[in-house]
Amino acid sequence: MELKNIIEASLFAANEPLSIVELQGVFLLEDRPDKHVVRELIKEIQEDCLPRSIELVEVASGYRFQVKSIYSSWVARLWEEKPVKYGRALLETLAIIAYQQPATRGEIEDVRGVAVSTNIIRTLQEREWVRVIGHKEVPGRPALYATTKEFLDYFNLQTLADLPPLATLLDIDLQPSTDVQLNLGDGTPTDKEVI
Amino acid sequence: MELKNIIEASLFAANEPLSIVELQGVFLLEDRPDKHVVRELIKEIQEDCLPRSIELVEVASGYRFQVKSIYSSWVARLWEEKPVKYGRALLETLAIIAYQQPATRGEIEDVRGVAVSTNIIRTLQEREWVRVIGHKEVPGRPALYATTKEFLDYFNLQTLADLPPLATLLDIDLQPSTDVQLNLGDGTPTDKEVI
Amino acid sequence: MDNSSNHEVLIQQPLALVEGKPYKDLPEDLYIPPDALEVFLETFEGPLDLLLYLIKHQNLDILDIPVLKITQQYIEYINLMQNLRMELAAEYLVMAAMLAEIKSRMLLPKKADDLEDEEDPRAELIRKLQEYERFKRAADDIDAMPRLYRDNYLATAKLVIDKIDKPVPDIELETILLAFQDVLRRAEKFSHHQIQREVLSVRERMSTILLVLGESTEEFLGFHSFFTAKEGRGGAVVTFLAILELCKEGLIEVIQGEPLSDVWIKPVIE
Repeated sequence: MELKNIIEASLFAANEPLSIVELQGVFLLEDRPDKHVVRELIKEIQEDCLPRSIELVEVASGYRFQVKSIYSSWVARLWEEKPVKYGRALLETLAIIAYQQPATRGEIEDVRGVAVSTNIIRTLQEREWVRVIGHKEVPGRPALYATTKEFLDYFNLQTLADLPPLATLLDIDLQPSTDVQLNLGDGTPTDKEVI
Repeated sequence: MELKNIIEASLFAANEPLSIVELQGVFLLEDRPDKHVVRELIKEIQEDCLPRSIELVEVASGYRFQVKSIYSSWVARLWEEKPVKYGRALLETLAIIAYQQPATRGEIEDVRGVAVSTNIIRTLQEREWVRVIGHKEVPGRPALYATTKEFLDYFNLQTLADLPPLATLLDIDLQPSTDVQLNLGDGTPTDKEVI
Repeated sequence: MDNSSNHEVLIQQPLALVEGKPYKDLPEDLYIPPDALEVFLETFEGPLDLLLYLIKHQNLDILDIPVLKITQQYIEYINLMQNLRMELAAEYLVMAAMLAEIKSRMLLPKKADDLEDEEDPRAELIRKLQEYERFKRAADDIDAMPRLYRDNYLATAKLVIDKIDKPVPDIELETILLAFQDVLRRAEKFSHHQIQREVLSVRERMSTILLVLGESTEEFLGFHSFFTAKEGRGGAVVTFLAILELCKEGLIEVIQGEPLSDVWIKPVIE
């Protein structure tokens, strides 16, 4: 029972399919179950799901829980509503990638002085504004991010060179609105920065 | 049965807590269940979970499925990187905001006796644990910080009242100085000579 | 202050009488090897934290702090730090001044008629210490609370449908520029966050080169594959600069068989 629940818990918690080997990996060596055992338990979990809203399916890279397709039309309505607003952190990250590309996450963090959340990078990738174009050959091989053609298209730019150059950007008065001005110089966070 | 499964499926698919109203929203108007019905079904789902690896918990912004914490140590092995550790400065700042909200930066600094770094406030805002809810009507109009629903969600709380109670302040009832006999030894006249 | 001689004086006679008991030994935690001091200071969240440590470590009652003794220890730390020319946060000095003030006020003989309404000079300090301590504890409590992705994990199931019309927010280029301006101004305050003022078209070309290399099945690609004749001399120059930059950052290798022959580019793989 415990074995089965641990496997079930892992499949629910992982955000991606898990292979049999990965499932074995959640156990310490001394009580790691055999492959056959894991496979058997997966079968049991699959049977348990029969009357329920989800199913445990095997895809190319392993097993994952998915919502049974008969329920997808309801569930999809969760996303039909309001778009989320982009936060300050996302905008800044995007700006740094645009100007400093190709840039690693560490480089972005260096400029911003704050850690960059995985969610932000994922959102930018999902929107297809940013993509990984390679890995830097330093320990850890961090991904190198760059902007895409879709990014240029969205903002009606021919090339990145159409963005104002860095040297002049600081001197441009982008928005005369006083309250924006106030909040630029001193780095004091204001409501505007809340995501 | 179908109603219950649709609710269950929605809770599994959403990556965030869902409120009763949001759960009602997945149904078309003509077959939208009553609030009581949704609440009743949630209770049933919670009971269904008893023998399983997961539980349906209520946090500030609604209901969400999570892995029962008894399985956390196994599940944690799915991720190579260790969860972020927050520094004391950040936690103290967060604690002051959580218990004294709305609080200005100056008030936080008063309690801690040191300047609060902009980075800490920024990090708290980016984690969406803290946001600006207004400005104090004193010179400089400092921002007033408060915690968010996301903060409560993250820490598995339904309301601020669920926070562990703050230690009570003891009455200060000072006895006449007890250390009058101190021999300072550094040339300062001792108390004996003075009093 | 000359620390060594000061220590000697302190050690020879009872240091203090704390709640009636003579105190002979120098608290062990007072002397810290100089190289550890920096680490030591970093573990404190400020002067209140340091004071609390001094008080707690000697099992003193926060409501009845022997101000003179604590002041002396505190100032000794400050002196040690200054002797080491450590950069001391101003707050530590402010606290030292405050302690010195309390100390001097306590030493002053009081007039009988002041006694009633004048607050004990320690009261304010004790209030601050208590207030800080309760939030320090609250911070520990918060840290100990079960937390998502550390103690709790979401249980999710994937929704597989062809396409969710997930609405995405519109943003204007100006918003991004503003955000960048903000980062720049912030970064300018720190000299070590120098942002290189490079020509954007070079940056863009750097991305393109890496992208083309990544997607190519060939081991090497010639210099010419990265720009078109249509781009003319400008294209060649930008490509050349981008290649130099990538080379400098160790992202590509440049190989030339013989002088004046074509230049070949390959991505660096460990």
